[in-house]
Amino acid sequence: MTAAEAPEASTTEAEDSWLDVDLRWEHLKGRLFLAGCVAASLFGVFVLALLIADVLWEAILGVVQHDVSIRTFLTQPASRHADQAGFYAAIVGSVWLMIFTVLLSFFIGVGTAVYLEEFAPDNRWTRLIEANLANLAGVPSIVYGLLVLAAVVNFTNPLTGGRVGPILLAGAVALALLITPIIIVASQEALRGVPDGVRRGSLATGATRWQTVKNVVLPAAFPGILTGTILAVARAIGETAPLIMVGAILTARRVPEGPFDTFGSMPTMIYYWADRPEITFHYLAALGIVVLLTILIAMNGVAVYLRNKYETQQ
Amino acid sequence: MAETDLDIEVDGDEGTGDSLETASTPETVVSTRNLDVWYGESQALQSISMEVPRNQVTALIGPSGCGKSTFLRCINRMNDQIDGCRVEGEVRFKGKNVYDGDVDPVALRRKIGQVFQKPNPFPKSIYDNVAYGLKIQGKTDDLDRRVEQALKRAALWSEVEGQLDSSGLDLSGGQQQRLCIARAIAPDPEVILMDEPASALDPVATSQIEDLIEELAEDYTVLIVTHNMQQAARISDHTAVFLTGGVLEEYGDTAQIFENPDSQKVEDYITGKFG
Amino acid sequence: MAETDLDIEVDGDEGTGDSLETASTPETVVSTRNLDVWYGESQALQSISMEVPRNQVTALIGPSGCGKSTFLRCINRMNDQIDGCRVEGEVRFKGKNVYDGDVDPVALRRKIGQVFQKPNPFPKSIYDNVAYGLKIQGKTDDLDRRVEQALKRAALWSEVEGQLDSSGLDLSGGQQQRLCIARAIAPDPEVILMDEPASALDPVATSQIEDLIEELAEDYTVLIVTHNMQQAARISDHTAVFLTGGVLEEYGDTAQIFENPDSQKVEDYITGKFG
Amino acid sequence: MPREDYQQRLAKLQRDVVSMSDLVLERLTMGLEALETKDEDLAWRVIDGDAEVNELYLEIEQECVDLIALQQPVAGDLRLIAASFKIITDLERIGDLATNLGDYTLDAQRTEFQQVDVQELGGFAQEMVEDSMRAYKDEDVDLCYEIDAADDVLDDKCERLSELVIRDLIQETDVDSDEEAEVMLKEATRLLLTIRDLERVGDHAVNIAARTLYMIESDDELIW
Amino acid sequence: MPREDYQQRLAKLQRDVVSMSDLVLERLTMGLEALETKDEDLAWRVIDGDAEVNELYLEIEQECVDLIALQQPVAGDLRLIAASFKIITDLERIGDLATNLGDYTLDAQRTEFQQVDVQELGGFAQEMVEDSMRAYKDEDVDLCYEIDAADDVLDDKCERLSELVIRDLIQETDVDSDEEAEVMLKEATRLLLTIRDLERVGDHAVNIAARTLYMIESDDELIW
Amino acid sequence: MSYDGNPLSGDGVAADNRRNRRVRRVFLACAAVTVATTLAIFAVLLDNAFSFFYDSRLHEALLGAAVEARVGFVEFLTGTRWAPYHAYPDYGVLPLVNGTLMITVGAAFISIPIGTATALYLSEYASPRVRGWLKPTLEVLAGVPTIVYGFFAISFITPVFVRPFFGFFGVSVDYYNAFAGIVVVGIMTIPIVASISEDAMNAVPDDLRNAAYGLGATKREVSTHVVLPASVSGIFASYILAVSRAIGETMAVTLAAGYQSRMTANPFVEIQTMTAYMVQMARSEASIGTIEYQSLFAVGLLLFLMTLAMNLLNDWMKRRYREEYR
Ligand SMILES: Nc1ncnc2c1ncn2[C@@H]1O[C@H](COP(=O)(O)OP(=O)(O)OP(=O)(O)O)[C@@H](O)[C@H]1O
Ligand SMILES: Nc1ncnc2c1ncn2[C@@H]1O[C@H](COP(=O)(O)OP(=O)(O)OP(=O)(O)O)[C@@H](O)[C@H]1O
Ligand SMILES: [Mg+2]
Ligand SMILES: [Mg+2]
Ligand SMILES: O=P([O-])([O-])[O-]
Repeated sequence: MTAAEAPEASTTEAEDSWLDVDLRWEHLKGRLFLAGCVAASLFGVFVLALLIADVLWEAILGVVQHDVSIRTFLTQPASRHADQAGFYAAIVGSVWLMIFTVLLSFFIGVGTAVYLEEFAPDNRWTRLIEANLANLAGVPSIVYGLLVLAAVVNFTNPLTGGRVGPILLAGAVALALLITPIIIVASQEALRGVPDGVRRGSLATGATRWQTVKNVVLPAAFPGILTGTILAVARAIGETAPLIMVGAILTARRVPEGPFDTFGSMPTMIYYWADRPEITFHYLAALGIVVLLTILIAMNGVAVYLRNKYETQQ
Repeated sequence: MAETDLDIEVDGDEGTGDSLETASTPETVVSTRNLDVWYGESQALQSISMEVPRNQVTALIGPSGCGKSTFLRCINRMNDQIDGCRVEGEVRFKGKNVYDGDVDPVALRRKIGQVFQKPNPFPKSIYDNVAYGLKIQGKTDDLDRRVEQALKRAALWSEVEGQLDSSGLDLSGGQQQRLCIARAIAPDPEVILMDEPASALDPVATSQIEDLIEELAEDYTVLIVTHNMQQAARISDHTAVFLTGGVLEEYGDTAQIFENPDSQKVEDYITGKFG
Repeated sequence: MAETDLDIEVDGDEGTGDSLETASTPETVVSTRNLDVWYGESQALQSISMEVPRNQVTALIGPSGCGKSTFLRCINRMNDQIDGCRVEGEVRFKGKNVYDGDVDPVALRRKIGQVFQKPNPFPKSIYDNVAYGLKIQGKTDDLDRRVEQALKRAALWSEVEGQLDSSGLDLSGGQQQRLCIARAIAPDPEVILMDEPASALDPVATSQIEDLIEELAEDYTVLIVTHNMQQAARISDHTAVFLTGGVLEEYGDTAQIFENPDSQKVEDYITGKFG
Repeated sequence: MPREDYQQRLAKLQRDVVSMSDLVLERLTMGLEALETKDEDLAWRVIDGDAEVNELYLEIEQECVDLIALQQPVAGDLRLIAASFKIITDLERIGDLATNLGDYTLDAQRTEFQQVDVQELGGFAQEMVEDSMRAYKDEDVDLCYEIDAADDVLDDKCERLSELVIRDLIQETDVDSDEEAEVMLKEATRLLLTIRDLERVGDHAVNIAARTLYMIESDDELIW
Repeated sequence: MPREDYQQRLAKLQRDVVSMSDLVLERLTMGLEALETKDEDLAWRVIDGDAEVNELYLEIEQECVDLIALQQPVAGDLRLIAASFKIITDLERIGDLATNLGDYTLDAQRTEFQQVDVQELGGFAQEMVEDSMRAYKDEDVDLCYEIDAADDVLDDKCERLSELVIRDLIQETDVDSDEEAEVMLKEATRLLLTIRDLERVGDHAVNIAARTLYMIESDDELIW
Repeated sequence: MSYDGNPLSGDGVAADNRRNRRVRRVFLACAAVTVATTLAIFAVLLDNAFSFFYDSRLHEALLGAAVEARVGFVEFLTGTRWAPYHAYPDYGVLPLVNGTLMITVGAAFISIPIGTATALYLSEYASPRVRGWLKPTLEVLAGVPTIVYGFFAISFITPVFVRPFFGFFGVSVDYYNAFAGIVVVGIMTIPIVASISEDAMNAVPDDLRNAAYGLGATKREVSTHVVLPASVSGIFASYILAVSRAIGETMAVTLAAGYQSRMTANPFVEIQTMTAYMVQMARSEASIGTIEYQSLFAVGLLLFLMTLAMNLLNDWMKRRYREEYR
């Protein structure tokens, strides 16, 4: 890149007039600019490494210095006493939540996406639904909690006077409401990824809309929809605020026995521990985070695997 | 074919529109009469009357935006998919106005196949691609034979014979387009509509498709839109020249259009003096 | 032009490669010698030796994937942008090998303009589009006049004169492409590379671009890749036929290539018997 | 192979040109025979047959124009079409010359100048046309040059025969009457025109050969 | 207007054909003058000038082929090129006929048959060619038909002149010597051939008119 | 030959069409659920917030219940003291808004420059290999639950970074402090800015870059003259989304910034955001219907309206950049 320095005495007359441009200053600016961009990019990586190191460090500290037993942690419910406290009930609570969340959100999410992408006429109502979706996706999670708190948890049967209360299903509803827009958007993306030509090809063959969707579009979009759903559920599993609003039991001392039981969950448990002044609980929180992150990474791994398989197929 | 080319009779009366009372002579499969099409407020086609003869290749040419694709989409009512598209006048398929209330567009499309600009195989196996229309339409007896038949007609059989299970997307562009043609002809339609079927292909694949179109005309009525005047000249028996504003300026025997068009505007268009 | 066409001397010696010792005769602007290009392990060009004469239109034709675009990108080193692309041999611009270590590709590209397949105006005003190259190259004196000059040369001035401030994206496809040509010629390069500059345009816009290219050849050396054999025939003075495998099969006077090519393969390719 | 239909049309064009030449040659043979045998019927058939040649000519010409307009031929294909386009003009002209022979048959008594062997001359010219068409059909370069050489021979022959006619005419100045003289003169005129026509047949054969050479090798040596 | 260069080349083609016709006509005039004045120099100039015509002929033909190969002409453009392609053949042939006149000048004494007005005939034929080229240049349909009609007049004239020559020949049977007779006969032959040649010039003019008509109206009425 | 009757109808087709219509209705119902959700949010928040101001739910009021003003609108929106548990409670929401804005603005100063630069690096400079690991890494950063960031703030940012660093300059830093909240929220919104901006930059056609390269532009010139301006609306959309996320962010700020509502511009003291207050309230034992409890909904409604405004703005921006290069 040192054209301007003209290393050898010019040999031919053509070379004299050849590319008489001085670009040293330009190239210097370019290098500084690049350095800035690289530093910025590495900042995120650096922080992530710090974060993981910190969590692991605290977890190890807990195990090594404060005799937190991993076994107790994984098999026991929470307890007032740090040395007996475990994460088991929280894990089970989260798994239950996950199952009900998926059941509640998947079909509605995919159905809405299919309606919007495949059936909806291009009119005001459709545009309204679309705009509404964009908005729902940006509603803070805590607001969903608030909604479920008022509409479900505090729902009082006018006849019996019985209140629904902070049950697991309410938590699942909050999470489902939270991730339905995410599933819809991901499914829409996947459906849009199916080339329009394919649809027209099917319609022109004399297929109805539904035949087209069922036989051609959905099979092609399914891996994408699945990936999106897994990522959405992974998001749900780490959500804390809506569950707190719904009234999850912060100290999960008991494994929930069904959808109508009260419940605790991993993130609320972690919050509780992290917010306690006692240092030991702090380490428990770190251990809980390790478990939570492990599960999340596993789910992301599955999603990435699916996506890669899907992308190479296309 | 050369001989046929010399003998073709031009249907010289499509301009008048009056002789259409006795609409469908055995030779005419698709005919339109005073066809107007609007997109919202803007008119895309103006009073098109035209008769498409059976088992021949009819090419539609004209400058961009003159309504060629719109015309094609009217025939199998794919325009129904477009919001704000309004059709007036008649489009007759075998004598029946396809815009009559009792005509089901889905049924219509089972009689009129279509091939699109960009090859659009389904992300399924080659076999399933060709079998798709047959399955949808319930023609599932003798499926294997029909699939083979269609692939042979589309001049693709020899190239994919051993790999019917591999994905249609793994084929080259030209092969994909022939697969789409096989898919369109498998349920045995009577008319095949093609909207610039070779414009996304390289010259070699294009000339394979062109050959194929000429062969298809033995069994099917082919209507093809093309941007490429030379392509229309090469492969079609009849040519319809649309001009800007959605007007059918001239329709007739291809050789006549390219050697001695009646309309000066058409002459200017095909000799490139246009615009 | 007709007269010129009849008089053109074919540089008959580019095949031998030996006569290149005395590389830059005044007539040759760009020349390559034993140019090999690899993408990773696969070779895209094989030992191309060719001399591009000054102020003429040289067309590159050949089947898809034969390396036409690759060749073009070698000349202004746009291949540097592609990972895994490796170049061997010489590409000389005015006698200097552009792949020499002391050549700055940024500087090189200021001498060799380029126009792309799809019209790609910047999302800026028409004026800023044309002025962009001038600004980054520091040729900011007399900017208005230069911009006007470029637009006039690109046969666009009369159409955009009053609306230089409106966005370049508001123009039609053909106008956009002429805007891109104006942008390319504004900083006054010596060579203009065009990779299928009209393939995204309709016939009318295409023929305007073709006219423009013929006019540009009065001031610039134009190298144009085209899929459209007829286009090459229409507008070029010299034609290079690449064949699959990245081989330059024949290079010579356009009329000779299209009427009486030396190579049987070229004959087969241009008459469509290929493949 | 792509563009099959087009290739077939090109092949058919070449066949059509050859069959036109067959037709023309047949009429040339018939014309010569009519002259020889003074067969007026045959002469009329030759004359009437011209319509058929002309029709074929127009048809082939139309096909050439069609091919150019519709198929955008280049290189060898274009040279074939261009050659055919020109060759049929020559063939048509040869057909006209055959018609001339028919006309002469009708007008002439053909009693004088027995020593002038028009048949031999006709045979020679005819052979040249046959050769030229063979060269066209088989794309035979050598044959083209041979035909060019043969034309010199033909020209020689014609010149010698013309001289012979004139010498004959002079030697036989002792005519009985003005009428007889007139007949004889007309006869001589006709014979001279016949010779001239056959010479032209040879010229047209050379034209065909020249075109063929250009078609095959794009070598315009023989085209003047 | 798009394809400017192409349109210019078409216009130039038409101009070139017209200037070829000018050249040919000039040579025809010169040939006739040479015959009239027995100017051997002029005759030589006519004969040598054929090379120029042939060159122009080849050049225009090449341009036609170039245009077809490179520009894919259709419709009117194609008809113009096809017409030019054929017309130059006729012009070239007229050029050859002019050369013939030169040849006759060299061979002949042109002392006999003063009453046969070759000049008038030549002028008539020449005018036909001029008219045909005017029709081509101005795309004048009526003129084409006029030329066709004029050809009948020309043919008549030729027939009458031929008869005149023969009658003259018979009337002047009292020649002094064989040599003289031979000269006279040769003279007569040449004259007959001249008449024949001029008749052919007319035929070629009709060809040109026929082509022109086809070019303008794609009407093949006059093409036989 | 004439064609009698209608050749274009058939039983199979009719059945297919009926099924098509049924399925369509089911899917429409699904879509209706999403609309219902929004309506429900509005209804519930309004309904409950009404009782914060007027002592009875909106629907009860509409049904004729007595309406008695409890907290004035003006007091709520302009009051500078938020003390619901105090003996003399005050319901001025400004301290909470102040906390939220402090976090939001501060975080934007971190995430916008870093996120934009990262996006530029990813889309313009990074080789496929680097991109191949950098992008997923950033995605992980985005996927980390907020509670983990909260933990990170109190276990690392504050004790290891903020306190020693600013302590060195003599600044006293609370255990809970806004600065830690700003840092973690800034970090967690970097991926949002980076990823959406990068999408927008990738949407800029390569043709455009090549056009500039072809004119002899350097890489920096291409990035700053061509890519940035061309994707500007997408980039702004990412900023808005990041801000919106910061406003609604709950757990990280709750853990990092604390529970002490106050009007301050000092980032080193404990503050309370709107969301943190809501968490605090939900954890408290206040019973349904009390004014303290209903304040939850008043703050929630305000939060919702703020994010709604942001979302609408974002949606508008996004639409613009999606349309630019079709
Ligand atoms: N979906 C649509 N909505 C509104 N207007 C449309 C639509 N499709 C086409 N048009 C308009 O109708 C006219 C005809 O369009 P059409 O696509 O039929 O033209 P075309 O001849 O096929 O052009 P091209 O050669 O570019 O494909 C154009 O002016 C176009 O802008
Ligand atoms: N970026 C790339 N990476 C790897 N291989 C490439 C790349 N670009 C081109 N190739 C390969 O190099 C060969 C030549 O490609 P190139 O694009 O130069 O062909 P082309 O003649 O321009 O074709 P087309 O007419 O389709 O544009 C092809 O085999 C292609 O697959
Ligand atoms: Mg179209
Ligand atoms: Mg390319
Ligand atoms: O008209 P001719 O071919 O006999 O010169």
